Amino acid sequence: MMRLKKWAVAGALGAGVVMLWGEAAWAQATEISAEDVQANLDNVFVLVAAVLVIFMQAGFALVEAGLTRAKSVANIMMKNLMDFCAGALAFFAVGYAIAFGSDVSGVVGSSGWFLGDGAFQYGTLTVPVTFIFQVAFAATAATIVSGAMAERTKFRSYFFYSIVISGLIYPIVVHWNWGGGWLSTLSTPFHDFAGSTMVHMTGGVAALMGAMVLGPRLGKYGSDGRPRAIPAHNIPYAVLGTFILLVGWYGFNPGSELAADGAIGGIAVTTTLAAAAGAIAAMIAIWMKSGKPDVAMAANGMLAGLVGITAGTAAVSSIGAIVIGAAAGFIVVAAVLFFDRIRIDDPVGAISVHGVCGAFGTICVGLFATEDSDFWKAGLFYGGGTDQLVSQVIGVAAVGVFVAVTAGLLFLAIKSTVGLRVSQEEELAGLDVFEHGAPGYGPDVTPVLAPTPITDSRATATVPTGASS
Amino acid sequence: MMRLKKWAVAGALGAGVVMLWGEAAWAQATEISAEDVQANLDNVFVLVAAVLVIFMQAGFALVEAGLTRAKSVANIMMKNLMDFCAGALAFFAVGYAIAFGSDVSGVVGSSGWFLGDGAFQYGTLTVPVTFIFQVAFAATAATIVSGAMAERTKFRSYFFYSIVISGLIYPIVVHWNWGGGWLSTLSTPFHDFAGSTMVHMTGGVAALMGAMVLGPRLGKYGSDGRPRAIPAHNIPYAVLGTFILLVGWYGFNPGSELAADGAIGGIAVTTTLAAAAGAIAAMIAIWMKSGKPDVAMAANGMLAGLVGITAGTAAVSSIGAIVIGAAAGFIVVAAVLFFDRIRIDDPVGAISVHGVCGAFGTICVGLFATEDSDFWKAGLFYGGGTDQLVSQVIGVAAVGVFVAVTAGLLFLAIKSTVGLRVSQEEELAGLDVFEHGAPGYGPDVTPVLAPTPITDSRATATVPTGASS
Amino acid sequence: MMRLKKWAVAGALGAGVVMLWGEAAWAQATEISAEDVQANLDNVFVLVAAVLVIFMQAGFALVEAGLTRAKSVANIMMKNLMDFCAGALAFFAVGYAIAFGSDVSGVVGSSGWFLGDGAFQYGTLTVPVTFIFQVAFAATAATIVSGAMAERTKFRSYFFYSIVISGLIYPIVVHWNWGGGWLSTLSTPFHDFAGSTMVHMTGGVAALMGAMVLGPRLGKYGSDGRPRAIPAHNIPYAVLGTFILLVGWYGFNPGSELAADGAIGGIAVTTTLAAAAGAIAAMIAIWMKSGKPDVAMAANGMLAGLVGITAGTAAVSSIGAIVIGAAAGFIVVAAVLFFDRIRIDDPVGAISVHGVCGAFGTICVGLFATEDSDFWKAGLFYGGGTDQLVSQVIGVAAVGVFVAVTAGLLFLAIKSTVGLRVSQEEELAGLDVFEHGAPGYGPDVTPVLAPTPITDSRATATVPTGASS
Amino acid sequence: MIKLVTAVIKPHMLEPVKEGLKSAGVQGVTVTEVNGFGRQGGHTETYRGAEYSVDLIPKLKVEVLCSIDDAERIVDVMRKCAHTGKIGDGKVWVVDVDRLMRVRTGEMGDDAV
Amino acid sequence: MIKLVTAVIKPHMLEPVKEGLKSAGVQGVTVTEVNGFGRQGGHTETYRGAEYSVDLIPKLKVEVLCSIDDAERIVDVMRKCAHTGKIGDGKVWVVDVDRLMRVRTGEMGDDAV
Amino acid sequence: MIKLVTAVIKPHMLEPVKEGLKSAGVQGVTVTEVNGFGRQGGHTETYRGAEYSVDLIPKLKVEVLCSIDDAERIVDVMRKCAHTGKIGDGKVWVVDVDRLMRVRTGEMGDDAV
Ligand SMILES: Nc1ncnc2c1ncn2[C@@H]1O[C@H](COP(=O)(O)OP(=O)(O)O)[C@@H](O)[C@H]1O
Ligand SMILES: Nc1ncnc2c1ncn2[C@@H]1O[C@H](COP(=O)(O)OP(=O)(O)O)[C@@H](O)[C@H]1O
Ligand SMILES: Nc1ncnc2c1ncn2[C@@H]1O[C@H](COP(=O)(O)OP(=O)(O)O)[C@@H](O)[C@H]1O
Repeated sequence: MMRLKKWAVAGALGAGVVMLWGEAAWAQATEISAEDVQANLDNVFVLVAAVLVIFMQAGFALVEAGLTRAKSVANIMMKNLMDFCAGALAFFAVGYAIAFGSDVSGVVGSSGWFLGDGAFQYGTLTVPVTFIFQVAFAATAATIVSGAMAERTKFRSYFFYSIVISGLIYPIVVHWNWGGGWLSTLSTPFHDFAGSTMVHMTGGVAALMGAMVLGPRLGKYGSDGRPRAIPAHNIPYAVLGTFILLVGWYGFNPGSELAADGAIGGIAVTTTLAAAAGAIAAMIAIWMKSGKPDVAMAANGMLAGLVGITAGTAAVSSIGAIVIGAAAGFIVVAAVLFFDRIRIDDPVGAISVHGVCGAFGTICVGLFATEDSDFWKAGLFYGGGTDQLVSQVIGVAAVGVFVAVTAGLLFLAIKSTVGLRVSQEEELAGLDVFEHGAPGYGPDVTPVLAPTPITDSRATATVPTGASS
Repeated sequence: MMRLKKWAVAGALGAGVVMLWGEAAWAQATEISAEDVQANLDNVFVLVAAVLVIFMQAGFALVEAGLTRAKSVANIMMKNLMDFCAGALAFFAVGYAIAFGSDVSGVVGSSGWFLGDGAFQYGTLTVPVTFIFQVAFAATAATIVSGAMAERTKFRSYFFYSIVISGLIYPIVVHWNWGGGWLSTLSTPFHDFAGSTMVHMTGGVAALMGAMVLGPRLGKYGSDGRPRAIPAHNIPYAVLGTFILLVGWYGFNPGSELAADGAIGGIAVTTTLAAAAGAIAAMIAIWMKSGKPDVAMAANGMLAGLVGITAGTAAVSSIGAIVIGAAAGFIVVAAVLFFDRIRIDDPVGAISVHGVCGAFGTICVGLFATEDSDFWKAGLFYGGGTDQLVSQVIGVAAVGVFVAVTAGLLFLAIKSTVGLRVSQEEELAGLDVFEHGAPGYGPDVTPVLAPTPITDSRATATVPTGASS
Repeated sequence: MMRLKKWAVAGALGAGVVMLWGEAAWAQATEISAEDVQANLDNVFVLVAAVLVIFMQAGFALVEAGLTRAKSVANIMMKNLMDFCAGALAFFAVGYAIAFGSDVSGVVGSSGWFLGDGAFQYGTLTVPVTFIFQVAFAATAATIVSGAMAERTKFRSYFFYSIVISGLIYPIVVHWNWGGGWLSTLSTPFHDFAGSTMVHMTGGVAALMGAMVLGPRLGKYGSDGRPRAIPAHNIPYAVLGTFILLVGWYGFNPGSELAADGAIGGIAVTTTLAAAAGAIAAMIAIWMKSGKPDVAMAANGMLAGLVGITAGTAAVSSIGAIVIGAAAGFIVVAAVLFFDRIRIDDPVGAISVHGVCGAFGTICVGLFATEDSDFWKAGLFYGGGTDQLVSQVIGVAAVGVFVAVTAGLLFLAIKSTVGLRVSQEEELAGLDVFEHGAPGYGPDVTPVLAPTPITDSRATATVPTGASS
Repeated sequence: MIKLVTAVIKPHMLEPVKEGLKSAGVQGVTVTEVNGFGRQGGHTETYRGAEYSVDLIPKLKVEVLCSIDDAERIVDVMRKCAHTGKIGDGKVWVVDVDRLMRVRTGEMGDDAV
Repeated sequence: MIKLVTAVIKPHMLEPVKEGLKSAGVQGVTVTEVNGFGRQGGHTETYRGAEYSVDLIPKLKVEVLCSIDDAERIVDVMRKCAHTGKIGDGKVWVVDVDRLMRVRTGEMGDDAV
Repeated sequence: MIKLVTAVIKPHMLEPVKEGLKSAGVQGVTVTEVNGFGRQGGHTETYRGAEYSVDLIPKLKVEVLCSIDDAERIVDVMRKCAHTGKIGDGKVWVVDVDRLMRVRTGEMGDDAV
């Protein structure tokens, strides 16, 4: 924001920074070419998309906070805050190198540690813009888990898990496909445009393992073993969070084009239609099941539609998007009820939304892709045979197994060392006071009376000296 | 997000998708021209603007939730969620074709059903980008109504209304002007840059009809017929929603330029100044009236300023914007008090903000437009005579009558079939439990004690098997 | 949003508006050059960045509302709303001219009043886009103060302060550096890329003066003089606000490049890493101090990291950013505890976050800048000697003293005329009812029963005539 | 001697009860939000497809301290003003008060009412 | 004659107490959210580095109006069902009720229970 | 014999009252958020230009079970500690308790206090 008289100097600045980042190919000269401008545009577009994806952190935090209980609300906000922070540093330090560094046997990457030498750069994007988009994705994968483990997990254990998934598990999965690993070199390469599997199913499967290792919340199952409703404490948070996630998804999907080209509009359209169809389908499904259009389920349905379209967003038609979204909306309702019944307590439906619909959406590419392209083959329903479908199933299965095993071992290891779950007393009282020192809602909001300070208990009526006006 | 070595391939991908959308004019070749890049930039800009407009859904939801009561808060969030979903699908299926399809007698469009053949495309924008911006507008028009009908409308009836306005009423209005219909072919064409009339007044008039057909909330009027205050349950939601709407308006107004050209900055400035002036004017007005700077009114004032500037945002000067915004701020306070007095119960002020200020702002183009352009004539106050003013009045009147009649008939039809209003018992108890099954705030937030599950009532103390750590 | 067949016409429109704004250099012709497109891209980028910065208003409002008590929540939302409105109009009228107008003795600017003749324009940006970005910054500086003065300041006095800082104090400070004043013409010019000093420390020092002149809240200090905790009323608001501020910072820092060039990605990366490091460091610091990872402190820590990196975001390396962010995270905890101890009551930590970390971050440029550039010299730790460091200290000291004196005098003047602080009775009851007429949370949320209207007290059971369906 | 008349009523009957008490010359009332469980039963809610029963229903408790002579009349007022005739209308009961004092003045007994 | 049995209990013991009362034939209960201060002591919270003690602990007050014959039994039920054996379990006490009326019907005394 | 001393006080006087009771040797208190209507009157609020009166003012109800010998002293403590001298200070009253039991131990009467 320096006052400059000549634009060319800003160009020089750009060039300087570019060289700092080890790349000078598109440096701006005084004579600027259309290619240079397109490159700048690509970078701006992907940076804005990354910001939208980062905004999704707020959406996740609100959905999870809204659908759980007031007594642990500060804890869940903190977990979402720290997911992003721990995720960003871990992905910067090692995750990015593992995901996108030079390939070792198709399994892991191995260059660009700490964004240093050999750090990956995509197309016209600079290294830092490539990184910022990817780090936003890593934080998303991590944050999915916190909802499923809500209201009963030790904060320090969660924090540790969060570092490992962002720095290790997620990067390996990403390497297999986007990082040039074995899934991308199948004869018909696995196709997951924006991460139905890479991001969402990875998060969802880790969430499943976490919820299983933890066990259900106290009081979630009666002595007869049947599930009990533990109602949401704040539906407005949950719906606001869902809207924010919808908005963020316009960074998530169109941004994954990684260039400001003609495809981004179509991607935004399939994203919109699937979201809408998902919410409506889930609303109808739960309406039929329990006689009322449940709000939390409808919100889950929108997210299910979005997760479902994420893999095929660039490959399917508008009608295909609606069908995928609607199916995901139905599936998420069935999945939520199913996990409830088999005693896996997922307070926010993360396993169903991200895990189940992530897998479903990925497989849908093999069914609904409209025609062959450089990146995918036409799907079964469009006469393309089963080539793509088989690759999709392989990818889903491989990632599912890998994440289930690694995340499962991680949670078991934590459980048998520092412990994963808080004490019964703490869980009954809520995590906020025990884990973080104070409740998430003050004494003037929840029905607890005003606290007494340790130091002095008669001060309420004391008037400070400066208090006149 | 595939790993590619050559940018040209991404270009090819863009081209592929473009062809899918039936347009190849600006497809990227390896040799890219400045025109191509500008086209890409236009598309990116309008897509980002569309995302901001979609974010407004969250703003509307929060303003409406905040200004009504806690006992129906889940219902109002759900209505806003479903507005968007139903609106998107209805507008995709038929609305876009009616609004922008090939013109029939200046009254309706008739091509591009389901975004198929003959779907409209604007300037350098692709079909999907043109659509995504328009669908965001359609959802906005629909969602305005929910606030005025809050706390007493059957959900299923509202859902049905929502489909009709997004799919039919709003598209017809849009066709008249933006779709190339009769308002755009007047000798001095009607000018409504970003939708003071098309979007806001349409929503506001439908809101008026809805509130009239419904009647006021129980207890809103005393036995003496005088209005009673029913205070907002959450001012922070209302102000947060207002800020989100302000942010969204930077997509709404500058985005309506539909190209990334030199006009967007000036539009953003008039938008900002009108918003600020509107809030301050409304604050002063209510301060004079009731002795206190009411927060909900100041927030309404900012929205009034924004609605007011929307028609003339590209045509008026900075000072003009401040005058229009301030006037709208005063008008909204008078209008809210007026509708209250004549027994039309609009809990959030939607009729006043969107209906009254929408009409006012549209007419202001005929007064404040600074000079002739290709799209408008200078206004009365700038020596341009009454040509533009007359066209503005014609447009406002025509849209007002059309929407009043069609929306009025729609609500009456719903009322006399499935019914529009919930039962007294339900209204007293709040809509959340009756309409959606559970309250919007959980038992740990509102002063109701913990619920007992149907299946088993002794489970509170039961510890699930997995509960150790 | 007019239906046009030819893109060239939109270009002409752009040109028209450009001329209105007194600049035609980059007007679009039918033949468009790469330079023209780059200029359009720069304008789009900076406009989007400005929108993100404006969104920060919502973030500030939520952080401040969350960390204070429920009984004054409407007041704090209103202050944030009006900050923006008063700030926008004051900065438009005189602030922009003082900050960026033609220089008078290196101290103030003097042209472009009301965005008229001689209004500043930067690089390829149009006047309005330059302005909109700057006005967003001015509103930010103003809004920082409201948190420190929360729960005890008269609304009308605050409103008056808000006009003066946006219209006068902040613009003068800005002129010294970004406006081409004396700080920018030192032999080694002072460097504050995006405003650690200009925006944040200015706000933070004004907050300090406000909090000092006001005195602490009733009950904040016991009769033994030791501070008492007054817990936050809503941690979810505070964390949501922090996420929104994080998102807004991607406009604040990268946008300050004021061009869509290759530097923006690197800036986004240092911003991200410092934010993450700040949150984690503050969490660790408070964990060590009080045995628990306090959520409000961790959120403050993220903001501290962001404020800290803002000056050097383009000049430091990734590792430098992490070190600066982490140090800011530690510092903010120490500073919060320090101000608490010396009886300066800052309910949200604004002085520590913005004042202390703003100064710290500015000085860090003189330590961590990696190499010489056109805008800064390498820092002490990178072998650049103390040249830059000395300039940084001079800038911090000069701005600190200037703001302390002017803001201090302003608050004292207000105190001795209309008064700055509300009455004891009002403070105990909360500001919402006394200052704004009604509570921020309705009777159905806080434990107060339903109110009786003045006009009639038996109406609850009255059914309005239109109430059947 | 002093009596304490307590009523548990439906929340939306507070206005009529307050009016009734005022007309009967009562100058002070203390109101508490309570939850009642009784013949009225509760209702069923559903959340994410699971049913649960809410058997505690919001009620208000209205307490009036009065002199022994007024107690009967106040019970009557409660009865009339809180009455809807539908199940769940609540109870009114009277308890003897040993001593009563007004904090502000220290007045005792009937003077403190 | 009518008695009012009042218990202050731990919030999570409400379910067992409700069940116990139902089994004992009690048809109506009024529950209030209260805060208790007692031997149990409170706990310390920390906010932004400052400690403060919370010495009021959430409890529930359960009130049952019953005929004199049932009072003993109800006290017993409370005792058994609210019992955890840990400090803070609360109190049960009984007060004489002078008069009792059901608002809906005007029934008095035992009929009104 | 046991007495129940009940006070309705201004919310911000809870701290002094608690301190006073502690000094007087009281070991347990139950506090309830209530709303009072009395001579103090309410106040007027305005929302979107319409006035409405709020005549229920937040108060706290403080209940202390004590032995008959302590009752007088506790009433006195309430009186002194809750006193501001301004209207709305509230009431203190005493009711006889028939039986008292500590849930944890089953102790009765004075032992249960
Ligand atoms: N035995 C009782 N003890 C205490 N409170 C009772 C008792 N019976 C009823 N109540 C209170 O009175 C309310 C209304 O009682 P209910 O049995 O539902 O209706 P009704 O009084 O019309 O027969 C209950 O919700 C409860 O608060
Ligand atoms: N003297 C008393 N008067 C009123 N309430 C009391 C009294 N003593 C205890 N209580 C209530 O009973 C609850 C439990 O008492 P406490 O002394 O903590 O444990 P315990 O009853 O197990 O000894 C307290 O929180 C308070 O609500
Ligand atoms: N007759 C009464 N019965 C029950 N509560 C009362 C009665 N009179 C007063 N109160 C309670 O005492 C509070 C203070 O009483 P008020 O008449 O306002 O002041 P004061 O006690 O100073 O004359 C009231 O808000 C109410 O809660």
